Amino acid sequence: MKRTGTLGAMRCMLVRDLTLAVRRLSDVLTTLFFFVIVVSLFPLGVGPDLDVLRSIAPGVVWVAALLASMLALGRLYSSDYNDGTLEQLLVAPQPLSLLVLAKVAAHWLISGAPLVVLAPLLGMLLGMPADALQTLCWSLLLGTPVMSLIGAVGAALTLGLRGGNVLVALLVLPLYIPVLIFGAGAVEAGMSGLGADAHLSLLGALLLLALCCAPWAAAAALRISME
Amino acid sequence: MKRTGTLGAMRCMLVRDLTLAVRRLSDVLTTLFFFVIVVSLFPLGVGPDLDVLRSIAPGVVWVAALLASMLALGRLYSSDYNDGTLEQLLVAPQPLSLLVLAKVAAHWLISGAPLVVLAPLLGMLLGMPADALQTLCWSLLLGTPVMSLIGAVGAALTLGLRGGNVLVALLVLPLYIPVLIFGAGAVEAGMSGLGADAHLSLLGALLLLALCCAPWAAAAALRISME
Amino acid sequence: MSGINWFKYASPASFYPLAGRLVPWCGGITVILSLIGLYIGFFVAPTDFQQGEAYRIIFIHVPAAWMSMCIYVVMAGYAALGLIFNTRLSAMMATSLAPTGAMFTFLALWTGALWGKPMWGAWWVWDARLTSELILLFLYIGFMSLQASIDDPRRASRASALLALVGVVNVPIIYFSVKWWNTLHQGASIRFDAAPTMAATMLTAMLVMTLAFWAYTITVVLMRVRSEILERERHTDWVAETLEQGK
Amino acid sequence: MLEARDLAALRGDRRLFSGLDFAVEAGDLLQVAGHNGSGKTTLLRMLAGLIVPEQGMILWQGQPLRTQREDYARDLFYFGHLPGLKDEFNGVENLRFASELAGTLVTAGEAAGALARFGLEGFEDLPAKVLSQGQKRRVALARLLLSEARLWVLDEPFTALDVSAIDVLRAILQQHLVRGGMLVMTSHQDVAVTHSGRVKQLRLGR
Amino acid sequence: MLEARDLAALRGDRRLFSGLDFAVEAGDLLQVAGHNGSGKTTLLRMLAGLIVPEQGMILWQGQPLRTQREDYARDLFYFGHLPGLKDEFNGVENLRFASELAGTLVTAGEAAGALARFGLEGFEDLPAKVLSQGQKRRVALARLLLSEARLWVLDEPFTALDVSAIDVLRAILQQHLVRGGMLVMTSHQDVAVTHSGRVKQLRLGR
Ligand code: HEM
Ligand SMILES: Nc1ncnc2c1ncn2[C@@H]1O[C@H](COP(=O)(O)OP(=O)(O)OP(=O)(O)O)[C@@H](O)[C@H]1O
Ligand SMILES: Nc1ncnc2c1ncn2[C@@H]1O[C@H](COP(=O)(O)OP(=O)(O)OP(=O)(O)O)[C@@H](O)[C@H]1O
Ligand SMILES: [Mg+2]
Ligand SMILES: [Mg+2]
Repeated sequence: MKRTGTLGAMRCMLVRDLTLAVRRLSDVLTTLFFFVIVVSLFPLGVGPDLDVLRSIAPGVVWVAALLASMLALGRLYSSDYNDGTLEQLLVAPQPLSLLVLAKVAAHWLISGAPLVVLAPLLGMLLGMPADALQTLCWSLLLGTPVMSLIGAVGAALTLGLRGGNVLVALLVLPLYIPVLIFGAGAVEAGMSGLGADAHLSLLGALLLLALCCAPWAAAAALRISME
Repeated sequence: MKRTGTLGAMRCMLVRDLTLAVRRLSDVLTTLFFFVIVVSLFPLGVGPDLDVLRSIAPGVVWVAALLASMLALGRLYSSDYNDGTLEQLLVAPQPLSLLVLAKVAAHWLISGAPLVVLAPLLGMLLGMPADALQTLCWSLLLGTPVMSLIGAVGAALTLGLRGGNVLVALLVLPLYIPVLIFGAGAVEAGMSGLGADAHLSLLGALLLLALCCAPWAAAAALRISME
Repeated sequence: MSGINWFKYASPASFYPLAGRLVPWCGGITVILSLIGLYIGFFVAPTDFQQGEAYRIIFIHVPAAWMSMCIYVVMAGYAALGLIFNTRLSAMMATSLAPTGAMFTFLALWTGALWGKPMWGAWWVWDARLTSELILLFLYIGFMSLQASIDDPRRASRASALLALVGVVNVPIIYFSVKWWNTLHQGASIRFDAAPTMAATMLTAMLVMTLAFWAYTITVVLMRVRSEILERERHTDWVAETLEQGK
Repeated sequence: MLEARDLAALRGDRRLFSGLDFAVEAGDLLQVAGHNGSGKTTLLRMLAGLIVPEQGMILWQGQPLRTQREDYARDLFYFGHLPGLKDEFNGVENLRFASELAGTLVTAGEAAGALARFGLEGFEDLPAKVLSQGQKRRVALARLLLSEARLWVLDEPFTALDVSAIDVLRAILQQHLVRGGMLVMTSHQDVAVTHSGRVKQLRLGR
Repeated sequence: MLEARDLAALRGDRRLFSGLDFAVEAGDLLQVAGHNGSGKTTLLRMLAGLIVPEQGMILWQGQPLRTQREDYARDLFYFGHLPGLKDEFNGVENLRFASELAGTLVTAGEAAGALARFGLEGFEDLPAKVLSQGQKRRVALARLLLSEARLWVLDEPFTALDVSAIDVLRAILQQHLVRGGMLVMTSHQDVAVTHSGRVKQLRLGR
């Protein structure tokens, strides 16, 4: 039997979560379907006027992506918590924050990346022009990992609480708002001829900030929640 | 010790769930806040132009109410399922469908009724005129119970499945769409001077239909899920 | 080491009586300062040539808006102390600050809305500053509901402390929102790098009101922290003794 | 009388048991034994009507279960792996709500009495959430004292109980049998519930 | 060596225990006893570093726990009430992932061997979801065979096991002690783990 180091454990965590996702494929698909359905609810609720739709499209796609990735948060730790694996992670000899980082990476690959891929299609249906679609992709590519990272903290804080999935929404949404503003802002700026670069680089800065702070905060939150 | 009948058990169920809600008050409040937050995300994503906002307001409020009541579904059976109470309900000597009906009633009082009360306020912030606010209230008053009832079936079917809360969205959202169309349609018809009555009476018919079928279907779904 | 031993007051047992002695003083200061501030604001300050009398709402609105942000920072500071040094008192301070902070946030929103109607013709516009202030309210509410939904007080205060720290990023966003986006809302007129642009009496009234709000905050928070201490330390001997004496 | 005729359970590809025949009469204890995974829980859930048998049938008073679900439910007390307590309710509230939903109205005094019998005086006011594993099971088992069901189906009732609680439970089970109740149970712990000789053993597995 | 000095636990208003002092040395078994709700689980979770003690401290090799969390974790095997299995994984996968996250690389063969030792041949390919309560615990306990930790902290390891599994587990625990390992455990079942005489008893509660 061989000892493994931190990197090995992180890799193992990633592989494990991705394998689990493959076994529970319906989970991955449902986040996507949720995204599609929310976007397609809007024409139903707002009416089919394409000009109105085009003008609200960036906002709608972004809000839908935000809600979808928030909903997916419920699955980040809950199964590990319920079956006792999380307790085992806390007593594991690796830095918890790095394990959490690996977990979040897997979670983003499962629930964030598909959104980025699917968003242009939905944007197209709402009548967005081609170059705006590209900006949309970029903004989501930078924005969804930030949301996963922030969400990891919120989900850790509400772990095991009744009504956790609504509470997590309350905690996490206010922190998502800057992401939403810059993200939807980038697309709108692009559509109205102003450059989207300023917004995108702000999003990038948010991503860096979240990468540095969130795993650490999430690990601390997990220790508090499991006490 | 005295025997109780079906009505007694239904009353007991209602009282029990409402008492629980009072103990977990934060649950009730969080559904509400979720509703508020989702509505306030839109101006952020779409931009502050009040004319645009007013025109999409009925759709936005309705979509937000729909999402909030869908999220709340997660709590309908989950705690009873996890702690074994649901198993006990299945072996109880009362018709399961009526117990479920009582449960749904409690759930609506907790998570649907507050939405109805709060919706006019949000509509006002989005610039809706006063009589449209009234129609909004009526449409939600008829629509939210339908959503709770339909949701009870969906939640029962996905009980105990991993990723249940996303799966339930997938099952339930398509069924919510008629409610959304008639609900938001009623408000829009009211705002554009056409009468909202036709839409409202369709909503009423949906409510009756759901009242007759949903408890029975939910009970059957519960028996299947618990096998 | 000479002088006051500050660490002594970091223990709930010695802070409790100290807080008890401070409360009446701070309460008195609150009353006096608000009377002065309101007097200057409503009777001394001149009528604005553009906005008429309605502008006087500024004497509540601006101090309340300032307080809403300051209290959040102070609360996060206490939360950090509690989290890092595991001091019980700091956690209780953070808990007691939250409702007051939320109250001021609400006050700023409400007075702003009242003011917006005559000024912009709408109760509410979705501009960056207003929205970020709304987010601040949500952060306070999130803080309080997280705390309310955890039963174990120790876990509750540690979890919400972490949340408060994460939420601090929002404060600069509120403050700079007027700079970053051009919006309807007025920019900062009091800045550290430029002379104030408003009349001296207005400025005085606003500053006095701010001080009054601070005094109010301290009073209420001390009162709240006292009951918090009693509640969380009820199993200790000194609380039992204090309660005996109080009877 | 509870009867099983030619009962079989299939789980996945695995035939857990088949051709099971037994009858439990008033005053009888049916002790279901077997190694881990031999199908004890599956059998008990079938008897409670939670699983529909693959083959064979279960009769209550000579009638098949599915024709009389509600009457049967009135006579049945089923206790599975989960205690069925609400975290937010204290012991008394938990007992009262659970009993009322199961069809019996119980006063606060009766509930407190039942808890006391299980050694939980002083814990009545604590929400179930803060109770230890064993205390939770005690609260759940206290429902036995408030039940008028004739057939008790208990899946490992002694789990997590300490010695004194096991004694209390054994006495309650004995009393139920003496009064002419029926009892079907499993247990990996070797607890002699009764010496009356009306004990039937059912061994599942190889 | 594991040492506790003046340890106290407070839960709500209730003082579960206080002034607890003990030391566990190589080859020692510390058996924590006490009635339901006396604080055994709480103590074990403290020893695992999951709960920060209200008062007092825990030392490992003479150093306080919090200064050496990761080194201590390498020496610790903690087994709580929950088995920590993924429903979707089969036994071998569960064992391999769990061990690797705990810092030991395990081959499929080794994992299958450990399962076989616990009498689970033929069940290796079943997802944990379909296993019975006892089988799940067997899979989880098989991790003991793959662990190189010196200190084992086990909370009611015998729960839900049938007689043959109890024998296997007892043998494994004995071997661990003979090899100089340390063991802290609770159990309501009366299982004599070792006769070496190096057994310390710790009674919590009145
Ligand atoms: C609900 C609506 C409103 C909200 C949430 C709000 C929020 C705020 C906040 C957070 C500040 C403090 C910012 C700082 O110190 O830089 C502030 C200051 C101020 N607000 Fe508002 N406000 C609202 C409506 C209004 C309206 C309608 C007016 C008048 C047209 C107004 C005029 C001012 C002024 C003059 C200041 C002082 C700026 C300074 O001197 O620094 N506000 N407001
Ligand atoms: N889908 C399936 N495929 C194969 N086997 C299955 C499936 N579902 C359940 N099983 C088997 O059915 C059995 C379940 O038995 P049950 O839970 O009734 O056991 P038990 O006698 O109560 O055991 P224990 O003493 O551990 O509680 C297990 O052996 C399990 O492997
Ligand atoms: N918030 C609280 N208020 C009051 N008492 C509490 C609180 N939280 C926990 N307790 C008490 O702490 C004890 C928990 O003990 P623990 O789970 O460690 O018991 P145990 O010895 O493992 O019992 P068992 O044998 O039943 O597993 C219980 O008596 C419980 O009532
Ligand atoms: Mg079983
Ligand atoms: Mg225990």
